[in-house]
Amino acid sequence: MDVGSALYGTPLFAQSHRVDLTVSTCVIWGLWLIVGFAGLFPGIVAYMVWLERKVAARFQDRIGPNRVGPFGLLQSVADGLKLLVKENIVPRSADQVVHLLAPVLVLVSAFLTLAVVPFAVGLVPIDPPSGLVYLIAVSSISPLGIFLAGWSSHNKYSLLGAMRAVAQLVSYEIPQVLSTIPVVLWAGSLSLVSIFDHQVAYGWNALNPPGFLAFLTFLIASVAEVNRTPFDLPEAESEIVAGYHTEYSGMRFGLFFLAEYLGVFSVSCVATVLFLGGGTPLPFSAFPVNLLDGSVGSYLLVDGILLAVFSLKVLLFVFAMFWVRATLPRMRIDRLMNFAWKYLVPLCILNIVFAAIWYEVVVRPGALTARNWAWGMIAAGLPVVLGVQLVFRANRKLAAARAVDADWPTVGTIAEASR
Amino acid sequence: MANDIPLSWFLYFAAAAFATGLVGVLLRRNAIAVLMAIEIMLNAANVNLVAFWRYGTPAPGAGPLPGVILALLVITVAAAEVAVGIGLILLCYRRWRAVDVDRYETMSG
Amino acid sequence: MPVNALPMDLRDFLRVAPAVLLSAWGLVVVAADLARYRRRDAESRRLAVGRLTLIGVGLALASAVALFGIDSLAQSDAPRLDRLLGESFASYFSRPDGLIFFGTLASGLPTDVLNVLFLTLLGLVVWTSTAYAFTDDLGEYFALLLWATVGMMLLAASEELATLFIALETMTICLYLASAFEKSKPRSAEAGLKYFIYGSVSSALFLYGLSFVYGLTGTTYFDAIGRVLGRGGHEGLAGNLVGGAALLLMLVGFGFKVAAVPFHMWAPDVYEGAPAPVSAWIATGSKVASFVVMLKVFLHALGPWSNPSNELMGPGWLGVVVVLAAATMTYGNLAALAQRNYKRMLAYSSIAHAGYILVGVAAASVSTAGPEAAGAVLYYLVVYAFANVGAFAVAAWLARDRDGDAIADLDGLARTSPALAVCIVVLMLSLIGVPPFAGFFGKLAIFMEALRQGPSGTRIVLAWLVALGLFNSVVSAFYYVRVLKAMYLREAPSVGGLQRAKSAIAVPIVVATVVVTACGIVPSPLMDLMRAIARPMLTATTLDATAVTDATPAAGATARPRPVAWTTPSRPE
Amino acid sequence: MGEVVVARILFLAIAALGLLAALGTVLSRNLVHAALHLVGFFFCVACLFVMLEAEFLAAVQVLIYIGAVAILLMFGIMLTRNTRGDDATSLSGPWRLPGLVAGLCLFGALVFGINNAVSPSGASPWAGEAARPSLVEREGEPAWAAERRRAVEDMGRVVGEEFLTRYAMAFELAGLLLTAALVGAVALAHRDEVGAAELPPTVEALPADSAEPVGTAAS
Repeated sequence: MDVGSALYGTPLFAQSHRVDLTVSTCVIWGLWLIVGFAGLFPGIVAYMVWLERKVAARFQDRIGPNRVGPFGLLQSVADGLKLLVKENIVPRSADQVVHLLAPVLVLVSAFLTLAVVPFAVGLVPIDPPSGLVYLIAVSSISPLGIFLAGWSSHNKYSLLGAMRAVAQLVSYEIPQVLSTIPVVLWAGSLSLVSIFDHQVAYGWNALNPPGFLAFLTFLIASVAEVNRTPFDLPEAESEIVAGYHTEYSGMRFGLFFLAEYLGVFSVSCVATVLFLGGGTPLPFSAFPVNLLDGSVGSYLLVDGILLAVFSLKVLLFVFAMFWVRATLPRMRIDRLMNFAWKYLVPLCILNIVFAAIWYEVVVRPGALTARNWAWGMIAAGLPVVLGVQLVFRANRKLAAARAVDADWPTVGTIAEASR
Repeated sequence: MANDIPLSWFLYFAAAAFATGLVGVLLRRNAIAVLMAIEIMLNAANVNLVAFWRYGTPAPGAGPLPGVILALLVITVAAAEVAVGIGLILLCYRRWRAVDVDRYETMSG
Repeated sequence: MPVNALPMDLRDFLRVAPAVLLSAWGLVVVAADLARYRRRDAESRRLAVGRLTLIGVGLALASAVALFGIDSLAQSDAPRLDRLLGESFASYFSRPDGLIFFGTLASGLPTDVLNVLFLTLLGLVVWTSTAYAFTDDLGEYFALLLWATVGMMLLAASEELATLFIALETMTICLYLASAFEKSKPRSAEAGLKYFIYGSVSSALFLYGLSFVYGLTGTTYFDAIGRVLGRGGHEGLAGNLVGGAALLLMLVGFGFKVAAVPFHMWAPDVYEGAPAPVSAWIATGSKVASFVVMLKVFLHALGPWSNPSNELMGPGWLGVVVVLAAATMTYGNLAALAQRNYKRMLAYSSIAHAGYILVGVAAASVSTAGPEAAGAVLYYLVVYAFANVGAFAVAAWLARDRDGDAIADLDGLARTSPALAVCIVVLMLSLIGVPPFAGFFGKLAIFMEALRQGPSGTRIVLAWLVALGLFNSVVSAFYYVRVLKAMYLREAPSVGGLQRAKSAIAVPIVVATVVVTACGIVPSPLMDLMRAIARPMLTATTLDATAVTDATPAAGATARPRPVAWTTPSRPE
Repeated sequence: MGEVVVARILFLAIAALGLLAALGTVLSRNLVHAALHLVGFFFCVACLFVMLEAEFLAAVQVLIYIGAVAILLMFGIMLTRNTRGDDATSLSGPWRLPGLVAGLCLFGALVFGINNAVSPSGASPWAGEAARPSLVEREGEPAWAAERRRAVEDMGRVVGEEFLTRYAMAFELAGLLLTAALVGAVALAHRDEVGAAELPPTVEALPADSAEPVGTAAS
């Protein structure tokens, strides 16, 4: 049974007290499934790949794909066709079923994440009251798929890559989740729609000190979650061939590929919704949303604006990720783990306290006023700065106290050998 | 919805899963497999708890969702139990190079 | 959306101060060990960490004693408490229901007494742990002991199934881990894994039974369960098969925790394999807590199902418990006869003691004395716990000097350490149940309760059970005397005998001896105290306004508190 | 009416899949396959939670069981090089039949009990057409009905309220339990560099092919 259809099927009945099962709901959901999940998002992914190649080429003073179609625009189509018709080679000693299941799991996880993202007003597939928990839950399926991919390939590089990947994903999931807590605290709800509404009323979440810190940690953790440079250790070509997808080819590799770019897209969407006010173009105004008057025209107008701005913001994130990829080298695995556990997690935990200060000063009074906002910036900003200082200084002190990181013996031996 | 899925269906499912888990515990000798079977049993109990919460009439003063709270606590406990279990299994594996429950027989009497 | 939470009384946290202190202190110990003591040599590090832990235990003990003082003042001399604490606190502490956190936890004298007991025992166990080197992860080890104790204290105080479950798991998970801490010995790891597997299977069974109890009654509060069951039909097991299954499953769960036959398989291996102090803590603390909560669950919540039909072997849990008790004490004693290993012998003897205590549980449910009958069980538990802590300190001694635990290693101890040998004799005599030591009075009280009960249907069988218990006591004399024989009648080995005991070993033995002797010579104060706390412990009822306002209109009539277990439900005559 | 039938069919499908997955966990020789089946079982249980209108719990179930417990189990399997379907991981032969019979008996007894159970709290028996209490707001409904409606509609919030008031101590204890498990498991599983060298290499000889990478199919 397909995992996706199970999860999509059940809420129909579960939420029977909230969603009435009329024909129109079914049609809308069917459209979402077909257009969004089968057509639109893969298309977006295809053009993200094209964009990445173009951007990376610019960074490297090249031109990038330019042969297929104008500006190489049809390159993605050609790539897709190539993946589809390529021979699908599965190692004889691989575990056949699991080998197929693994990329599907990863892809499903990336797809399901998008199901709760409010792209615009009313433009959200489902809005469960515990949407954020759902989001975290479905995104936690992907490590499993990666693990299975590594194991089922029966190849030591695959397994190495998978183990690294899972360690990394599980570690960075913690700061990722912790950094959303301030947002939940301010909005008072786990529903992404409520979080969007809160930002319409109180300004974008990234524009206050604790929110900014949370935004940064969320971004870093998200980049690690989708295995992008500089956190692409699981598939480090120069060390472990290609990690968990060493033994994948043809469309199965294509699925991983799709999942990775879809992951980039979905974390960009989530970051936009959680921290950058979704599709609102201005940080402290309810601009397009207040135009809603119930008529279909206003609805279309508002959603058009929201969707356009939303796409722009997402594009910004996506571009930032390409930029990072073109600029930064890969991290070392021990530093990667250290960074998650010794910097990001303590910062996030401290940040929850700072977020509480912001809540008390700005959100609790009931409406955003300039005076409260200014006070909040001071009362929450100072602790944030101090907290960051504290964490970095404490880490530097700890690192100075211990020359060799004993948790990773290989690194230790290298360091000792060079001494 | 006047007529819904009967409560007993959930209970049957839980009972079957519980029995399966118990069979697994009794028959499997691999410690990790036993751990998995225990997880099945805990999950069966969780289904029971949530079904009773949704269908039952609470006694006075029971609170809005005792069954769900209990299920959440069980999930917590299960996570802790697996962490502890894997730690202990690793410890034993280093001694015996096996995770077979029968093979640990330093003590008897 | 408005927050719709019930208003919480933050003073409730004061009443669990010992638990809060202890859990925080666990972190302190881990941090201190990591940061400060890591670089010291093994010996001084062990002593330092142990001392630090003892300070924490002392603080918690002080808070528990203070709470005990306040609570007893609130009962005896309320005006004085008024003057001491001020009006609001005094009235808070002298609330009649004795429940905190919306009825999920009990507080008041019973909890205070048990907390003091746990903390005293924990102090002795921690002290014993410093006697010899068995682990390098000292901070973690002591922290786990402390956290296990937090679990025990809250388990003994829980009045509600969710709290009970999580406290039970906290206690046992800490103990699983602690029993595998002797990394240099394979059998310790084996003990940990066995304990873990048996324990988690039993808690899964327990949980499944618990889910049915929740389903049948619609509530998780002991008191409310008791009321619902008391109101319903009186068929017990026969009329409600799933209720019977639930009872059996819960009984299995508790049976595992207290090591009752046939759920005892783990106990000998774990007691033998785990480090001696951990075995001591499993045998005493965990057993006391499990029995206390078993009393609560079975007498308070499930009391109406004890023997509703007034026949022992009719529907109801009484018959099952009686059979369990008989099997447990007989098997434990007979198996102990064959043991040459001291810790293993203690394991089987503790199984046997679980049997005696189960007799007490069975007796208390039908006793004419009402809840006070459970006082005998509590008295027995206290005495048993102290005697066992002392006995396991001897095991630590053996492990330190002989690196083993055969009874033969005790040879000639009377010559080398005569004073401690006398103490061990006292402990063994008390475990046998020889007057004038406290073990005798414990057994006496339990057997008296078993004989003093009303319904004629159960009287004969319980009398037989008592006779079996007496016979078993005689049997048990044989294996305890083997220890005495080794100490007094054998020659000490010329080399490698037991060295002089340091305070870490001597103090627990001496303290245990003093307690056992004192409670034996003057049994009545402790007995009276235990009887006094048994009633509030087993009849704690929510008087909270919230519960009453929550009640459905129709249920208003049943919300009145009424003693459950001991009003024999009106039977169809 | 049609809706109800769909719900029931869906339930039956999910339950059947869940039970098959549970059986697969217990019966499959290969431990990774067993773990995969276990994931399927967890997922089916999560679906049942959704059908019971506890979607928050379902999300938590997926998050903890699939996202954490399954991964942890996988790590355990890998670190003990235990994927191969040797006889240590399979059911013990002669006990297979009696074990299955015992399981069936237990199931039969439980089903019999569930069929005949009468809840002392509510009047209704468990078997048959037990309709779940309505969530539609009505006049004069008992207090618990309103409470439950709120709990179903916004479970995350109500769970939070309960955990911070009524179950405050249980919540704190859960935190303590996780801390203790973490601290203890790390202390136990941490390999001491000195200690490892002193250990005897193995109690019994390693299987000859154990030098291979750990990932091994059962084929």
